[in-house]
Parts: sequence; C-alpha cells; structure tokens
Amino acid sequence: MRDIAVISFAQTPARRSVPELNEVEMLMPAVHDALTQVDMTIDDIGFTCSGSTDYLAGTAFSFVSTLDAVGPWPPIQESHVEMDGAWALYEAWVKLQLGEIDTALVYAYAKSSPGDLPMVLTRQLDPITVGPLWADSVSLAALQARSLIDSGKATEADMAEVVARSRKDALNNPKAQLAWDRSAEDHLATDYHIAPLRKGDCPPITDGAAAIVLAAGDVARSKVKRPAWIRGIDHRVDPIHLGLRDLTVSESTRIAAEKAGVADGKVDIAELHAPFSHQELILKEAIGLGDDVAINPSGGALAANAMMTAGLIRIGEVATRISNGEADRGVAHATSGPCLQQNLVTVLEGDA
Amino acid sequence: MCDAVTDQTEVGEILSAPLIIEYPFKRTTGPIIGAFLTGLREQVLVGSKAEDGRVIVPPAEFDPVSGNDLTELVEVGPEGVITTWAWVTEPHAKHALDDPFAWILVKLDGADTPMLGALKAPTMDVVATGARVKPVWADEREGHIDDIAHWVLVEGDAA
Amino acid sequence: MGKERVAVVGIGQTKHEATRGDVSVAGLLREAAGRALADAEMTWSEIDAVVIGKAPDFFEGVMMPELFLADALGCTGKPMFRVHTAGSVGGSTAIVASQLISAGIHEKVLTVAFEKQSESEAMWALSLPIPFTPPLHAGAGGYFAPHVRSYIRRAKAPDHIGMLVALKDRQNGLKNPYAHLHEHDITFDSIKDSMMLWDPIRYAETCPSSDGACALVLGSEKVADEAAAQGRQPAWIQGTAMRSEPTLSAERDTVLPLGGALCAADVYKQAGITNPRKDVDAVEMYVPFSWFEPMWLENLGFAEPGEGWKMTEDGVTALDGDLPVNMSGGVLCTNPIGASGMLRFGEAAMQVRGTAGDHQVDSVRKAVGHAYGGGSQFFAMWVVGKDKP
Amino acid sequence: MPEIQLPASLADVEPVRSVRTPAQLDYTFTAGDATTRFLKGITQKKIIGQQANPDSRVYVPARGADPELGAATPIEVEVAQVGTVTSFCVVNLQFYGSGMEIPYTSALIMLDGADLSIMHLIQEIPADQVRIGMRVEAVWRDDADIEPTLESIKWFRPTGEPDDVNVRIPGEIRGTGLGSWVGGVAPTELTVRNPRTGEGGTAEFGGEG
Repeated sequence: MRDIAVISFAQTPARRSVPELNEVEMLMPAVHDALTQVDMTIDDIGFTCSGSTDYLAGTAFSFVSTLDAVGPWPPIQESHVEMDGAWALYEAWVKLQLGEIDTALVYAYAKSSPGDLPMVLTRQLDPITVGPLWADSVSLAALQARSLIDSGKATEADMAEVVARSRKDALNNPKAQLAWDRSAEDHLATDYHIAPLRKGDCPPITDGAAAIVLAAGDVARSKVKRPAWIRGIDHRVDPIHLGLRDLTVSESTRIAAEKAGVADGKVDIAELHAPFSHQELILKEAIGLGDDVAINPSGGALAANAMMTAGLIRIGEVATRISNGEADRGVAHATSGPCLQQNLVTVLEGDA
Repeated sequence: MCDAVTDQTEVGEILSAPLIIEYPFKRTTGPIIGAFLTGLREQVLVGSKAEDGRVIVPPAEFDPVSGNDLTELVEVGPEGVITTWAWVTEPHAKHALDDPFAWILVKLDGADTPMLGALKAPTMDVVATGARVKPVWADEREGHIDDIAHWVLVEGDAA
Repeated sequence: MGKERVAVVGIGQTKHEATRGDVSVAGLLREAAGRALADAEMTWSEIDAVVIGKAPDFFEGVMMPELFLADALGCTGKPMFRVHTAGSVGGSTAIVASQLISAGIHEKVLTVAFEKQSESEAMWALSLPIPFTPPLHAGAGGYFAPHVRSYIRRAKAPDHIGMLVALKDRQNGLKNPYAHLHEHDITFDSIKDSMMLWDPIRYAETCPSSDGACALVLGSEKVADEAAAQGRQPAWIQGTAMRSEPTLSAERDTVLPLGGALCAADVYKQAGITNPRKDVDAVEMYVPFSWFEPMWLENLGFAEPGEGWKMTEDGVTALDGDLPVNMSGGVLCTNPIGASGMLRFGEAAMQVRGTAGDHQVDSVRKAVGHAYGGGSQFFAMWVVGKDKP
Repeated sequence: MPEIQLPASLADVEPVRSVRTPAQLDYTFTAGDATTRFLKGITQKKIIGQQANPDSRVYVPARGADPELGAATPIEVEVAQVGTVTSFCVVNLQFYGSGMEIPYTSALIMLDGADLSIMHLIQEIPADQVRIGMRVEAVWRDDADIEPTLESIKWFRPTGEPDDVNVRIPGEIRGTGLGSWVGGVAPTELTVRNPRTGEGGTAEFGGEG
C-alpha cells in the first residue's frame, strides 16, 4: 500500500449548540484551519470527501450547500458519504492508493442541536419492528451496559473510572465541551439517568465540525516534520438488531482491528469513539489494548460527541500526538449505529 | 444524553423557527415481516428459522450470517425471559408508557434471539435479567408492532 | 502501487414500478443484488465488501438505512459503505466500489443503489418546509425548466426536440422488461398533447417516480478473467471520473456545466477516447427531463455547443442510430432516484457484455455511463469496454 | 420469490402487506448569520447582498459562503429592487401555496447590483407574455405583513422599461459559460478564471484574464 499520512487536523470548539452559524458557516473555519496549517488552498487538493447526515438538522441535501465551504470552483473531484467523517477519510485513503493524486481534504460536520438527538437516532432502527417504539439511543446503550454488567466483565465502578478519567483529561483539551475533575465515587453518587447509565456515563450533545488533510509520501514529508502515517485502516459492520449480537463484545471492531494490524506493534495511545462509558471497556477488549495504552487523552466522546465528526476527530487526535512526538504509534476508532454497530479502526505511526 | 451547560453564546437576533418533519410512511412489509405483523394482529408471535437452526425474533428476512433467504416461520412465546433491561425514569411523550418503565430485550420461549419491548413495572427493583414476562395485547390490533401494548412480569416470577 | 484492472461481472435490477407493494426495502435490494450475484455466478459469502448508494434518507424515512439493511445485504462482519452524492449517487457509488478493487483492497465487491419512493412521496421529501429558505415554486421540474428554456434559446433549438427525445426513450423502454413505464400507445402527438407542466417541459417529457434497485458485482482482473474463460464477457472499466461544483455561484453555467465537461474530458482521457463522437458506441446518460439529452450531448463532447439537438433530430441517438443514447429507456422510463445513476452505469456495462436483450446495440466495444445530481452540479461517469484497458 | 412456510395459526388469515408508521420529528431551525442579516434587511424592505471582499461576487441571498472562494461574506451591499428576467418557466400545476392563479410564472431574476439570479414569481402580466430580458420590480406585501422571509416580496412585476436585449442568460452572465467543448477541444480547469489565484480563463472562452 502507498504511504499516506494525516498532515493536518482542525476542529471547531465543541459546543452544545451553535445557533448563530448555519452548517456551512460552522464548518468553514475548520476547513480553512486544516488547509492553512499546511499552507494549502483547495487548489492544492486532489480529492475532497465529506461525511454528514441529513436527519440531524432535518434538512435534505445538507451536504450540497456545505460544499460551498471549500469553494469548489473551478470544479473539483469530490464525494460525500452519509457516514461519520472517518469513513470519508477511508474513501480518500482508497482514492490516494490509486496513485493519481497526492493530497485529499476530508471534512465532517453535524448540528445535532436543532432536534431531539436520542429520538432522531431512533430513525436508524428497523422502521417496522423497532422504529415505532421510539427506543432512544441512550436507552439502547443502557441495555448494552446492563448486559456487560450482568456478564461480570465490568462493573458500574469500572464505568465510573472511565467517566472520571475522560472528563479530567478533557480539562487539557481546549476544544472539549464537557470537562471536570470529579472522582469516580462522586459520579457513582449521582442518580441514574437511564439505569444502569448515569448522565455522566453519556456523551454530551454537540455541534461541531472537523477537517483533515491527507498527503502521500514525499508530499507529506515536505509539508510536515513528522507525518502520521496510516499503517492500517479497516471497517466492519454487525447486524443492527441487538438481539442478533452479543452486546458485551464488538465483533466488527475485533475484525477491523485485526485487519488494520493493531497487534503488529506496540500501541502508545488510542482514541476510541465510545460515546458511552461502558463502550470504552468493550472496545478496549475488542481491539486488544493493554493497560499500558493511554486511552482517550483528549477526553474522547464523553467530552465532545459531534455526530458524524467524532470518529474523524479520533483520527485527528491520534495523528496530532504522533506528529508532535507525544506518541509513536496509535490506534483511532470510529463507530456508527446503535450500540457500536459499525466500526472503523485506523493504525497511525510516526517515523522512528 | 446529557445536556451540560458549558457554553453561553450570545445569540443576538439570530432567527429561529420550528421545523416539523412529519410523514405517515407507508411501508410494504414483504412476506416475512408481513407474517410477523399478521401474527401480532392475531396475538401470535412468530420467528424465522436461520440456517444454523436458531429462531430469530422478530423474524429476519435473510440469514444474518450467510445472507441467504429465510423461509420457515415458527410460532414462539408468548412468554419469555428478560435478557437485559434498562430503567427509564422520565418517559418521552413518544414512548408507549407514561410512567417510569423498563426497556427489555425478551427472549421468547422457543426463540434464540431476544426482541425489544417496553415493560410495565411498578419500580425498578422488581425488574431483573432472567425474569419471565408476557405481552399485553392492545385492544385494537391492526398488524403493527404497537399491537403489543407493552410487556408485564409473569405473576410470581418477579425475580 | 498503481491501479488494478476492474470489470463488471454481474448486473441485476428489479422490476421498477411506482409502488413495489410486494417487497420490503430489504427485499427490493435483495431482488437486484440476488440477480447480480446469479449473473456473476457468485454467492453472498464470496463478496468482500458492499457499497450502497441512495438519495436523501427522507424518502424512506430511515436515517442511514444501510445500517438496518446490513444483514439483508450479507454484510455481517464485512465492510459496508454508504455513498450519497444527490442524484449522481448511483454512479458515484459504483465508482467508489470499483476503487476498492482498483486500489488492490478487495477482489469482489457488490454495489447496490436503490430508492423506494412509494414509502413517502417525492414532493414531500424534496421540499421539506425549511424555515427562512426561499421556496421552490414548482418542485424539481420548476428548478430545471428555466435552464431548459435557456438551452433552447442559446442553441436556437426547435420546440419538437424534447418531444422527440421523450418518444425515443419511451419506445426504447418498451424493449426493456425492467422499465417502470411501458407506454405502448405513445406517439409524438400524445406527447405534444400532454399537459405542459413547467413550460417548456411537458408531463410526457418528465421522469416518473419509481421504486427500484440496481446492483453490480465488480471483480478484479483475476475474477473477470475467470468469468471470461467461462464465456461470460466482463465489462472492463476503462475509466471513472467525478466532478463537483457549487449549486449557486455566479460563474457557473447551469446549462452546460463545466464540471460535467471536465468529468467527461477526464474519463475519456483514461479510456483513450480522443474523439467521443467516433470512439464511443453507446451512451446511457441521465435524462430526467427530455431536453437534457441535447444538453448533455453538448456537455459531454458528443456535439459542439448549440448542435446537440441536431443529433437528436437526425436520429443519431436512436436505438438504430450512429450513437444510440439511453437504449434502456433511461430515466424518462424509470426513476428510482438513488438507483438511477447505477442503472445508467449498468446499462452501459450490459451493452458491452452483449446482455441487453431487446435493447442491445450491435457490436458495442465502448459505452459511456453518466449520472448527474443536485442542481446539475455533481457528475459521475464511467467508460466500460469489451477490451481490457 | 421463495415459498414461505407459515405456522398453522397463521395459515388461513388475511396477511398484512403494508403498515403505516407515522413519524414526527420536531426541530428548532436556526438561520445562521448570513441568512439572518439578509432577512433583517427584508424586514426593512431592503434587499441586502453580501460579498467576501470588495472585488468578489455579490450574492443575494448569501448562504454563508462565497461558493467560488469558499469564504465568508461579511460585506453587505444593498442591491436594487429592480432586475432582469434571465430565464423562467410557466407553471400549470398547483405546486405552491393555494392562492396562486394557474398558470403562474417562476423566474430567475438578476437584480441590478447582484451577480446571481434569485428565483421568484412574476405576476401582473399574462404568463405567455413573460420574456427573457424583461425588466421587473419587486412588489412587497403590505407593511403590516412584512416578515423575515423572501415571501415578503409577493412577486415581481414588469417595470415597463424596454427589455434588456443584452441580457446574458444563466451561465453567460460573466461570459464564462462555455463549460463545454469548443472546436472539439476538451475543456480544462484553466477554461475559467480561478477566483482565488486570478489564474486561468481565456478570452476565447470569455474569461476575465
């Protein structure tokens, strides 16, 4: 495979609501920032790919007007996925493998604030046998958490540790939305939200955008001192029906991690897209991460969870830490669908 | 999810207005899901038999492993056991139950995979994985998942 | 490094209808996918990855519906990918799928595009009442009709061209058993007398609203060589291209969009086409309103600007003409929006494989598939051929 | 279609073939900065265009980004309430509202001072007399009914001025519209001027270089 690296990453501050900006206005600063960091304009980009979904803000063809953010004139090579931006990055990576272009811009955005997000997400479910029940995303995650607890693989105290650590780490992330220094015990003393989940076990609802520039080989080396090379990337899906899955494991993540070659070297850090605290525990096992791996130093999705964007941000967070020398090899994970249905794993590495 | 107030934005006079997206979608069911809904109308629960012998409820139209067509429907339930549950303290207006209730995955007798439902229970304390439950049918049924009004614990088996 | 060869080795589509009341959304997809797999002589388990395309989720009222369809498409434990590029999506989905093979990642990829428009209705899904947004006064046709008028004026085209296109495509559709519209009684006069919906666009010059799906099995060179050895002609992908431009910008030409022309120039270059009018044997282009045939003939380099309508008038684009266009009956006969682009790509592949049945054109060596979307701003094209590139 | 085996209890009842699953989602839509500024102008019966820089295109209504530059449009420019019909269609079906008399005309109108046409209704002239090049002016609702929506302009009507015989129909506005093949020559990105770099564009193809 051709050497492809993340050479820049930008994200808007994660906020509960960004009413003063429409989607293109919210997205534009992230795109400009990612390009400016590597002294590029859209004219230097070979392929552009974005991720978003219409249902969040309730507007069909939302990606059509947000394309204006890049200034696609003269016309550009471009595509869009109705998926998290991590999958847009996958498409761009595939395109770069063809060897015809050397650079790609990937962006993603979401405004979840206009709607009632947990209810909007019920529209992902089987439209005949499940959708009419309006089983919201938090309730489904709570069913998964209970399964995990019942299985004896984790306790509410284990989940509380994830919550305390993530939000504390988020204090060092200026883009984070939800950060605090509270002990696991403090968290356990709060009431259940949807038992066995407490509010603190759940992600914030976030509006935000992110962008990444990818470059191949020498172009990457010419632009940044230490490119974050994509050494492996793979994604897999499970059935949507919760009854068809063992909710205490993530089989699709396990396969993706294996195919991406996570086990081929030492992992320093991992950014896991675990919107709910217990999901980090499931993912850690599925990917095969040891206790020595720093997980979600950014605070993860518990600190900011812009839909369609949070997976791409995980890749950006790992890449940034490789480029700045904090880590040599890292794993980024993205998820989509109820209870970790679809998962993407990327392995990034810096030159020795 | 949790609505933390971490930012206060001066919105000024930015215009906002309600946007309601509403449609009475009419969905064709195909024969397998159609049979499941027919069963609900007739107070019968059915699942489909997968290639590995598992009985899947609600019936899968296609084998979840191989992707091949599934064609054999079998009757299951009506009682079953809770395989996992979650307690909702503040039901949403769109939920079937107005009072606090439990979402449950219930594995019906004769089935190998559980289905989702809403369990009416007085308190969280009486709900438990492994407890037996049964459906409460809606008075008027038309072949819709809402024909199961909700689920209740089977008497004398409150965990 | 470099591109691996890719070919279409299986093609399937549903019977398209206004309402496919006999199948679920999953069943609709499976009908197309099952036929494509059978055509490729493959089973579900052989497929490495699935790439799905459809237009806005509001049509079926399911958010990211590929998630609930994952097991129906045999994706459990496999990569599944969802593309959305508005009306061009069927084409761009096939291109993304082909790149998974040309990049050397997979050997056998299933790609499926669909729309089940009858679950809601197009007029609702395409005109949600977004506050503060200027209303479209007359639906999609009302958006495109002024651009058609601009074309007619610029090209000094006579009024009857649109009707000729409609007559040709609807008659071609009669030869296509999968087409939604089969209008046996159609005549030039019946088109002329049909209601003028958005003057200059008549009812009979407008695409229908369909339920339907299309699926392609794409294979690596090895897979395609095996098919060829067994007597199943592969449709070799000789070039793919996509271009996008803004919907509303001062510079752009909404009649002959630069993005469309650049997309064509790119794909021809890859396929070694120097004179599209001579080198291409058949074209399936995205013509939802009849006048788009001459517009695209010009945009895609088959005619000089202002001259495209003459090809239509002279019968060049007829099924027995020198450059047959929309042999299948095209979008004017069948329009499950998300699948419409893939149906164009699939028909082009059928023509080079020689499997198009009654609408087969003799000795097609190179065929073009074309799709566009949005406000004539997203373009996807491929060239397929009998010969290995 | 494979044969389905039903349990005995369902063998003789009428099967369900379709189901209604009504769904309603309630959103609070916010307009964002550019749209709000435009609509604020409308409430004062002004049509405010926006541009990214003093030399760039004037967009009415601006949607938040100059789509050629990919840049925000902070500069406000009031444009005229008169303009030229650049194209139109005559609608014979009741697509929009209930009060419109059929047939009605939906037109692209280039307001004087703007660089892109808006789509709006033409009234106060029979539909079959509307022309490309016709000069039209905005007709506002009564003051009491002015709201932050483009519909506060009820429609446009002829001004009675002579037609603009030089009107450039869409794509020819800047003369750069030849996006297609001229003289058998395949187009390239250089066919048009790049608004960020100023490069490209040829006189032959009507660029501004």
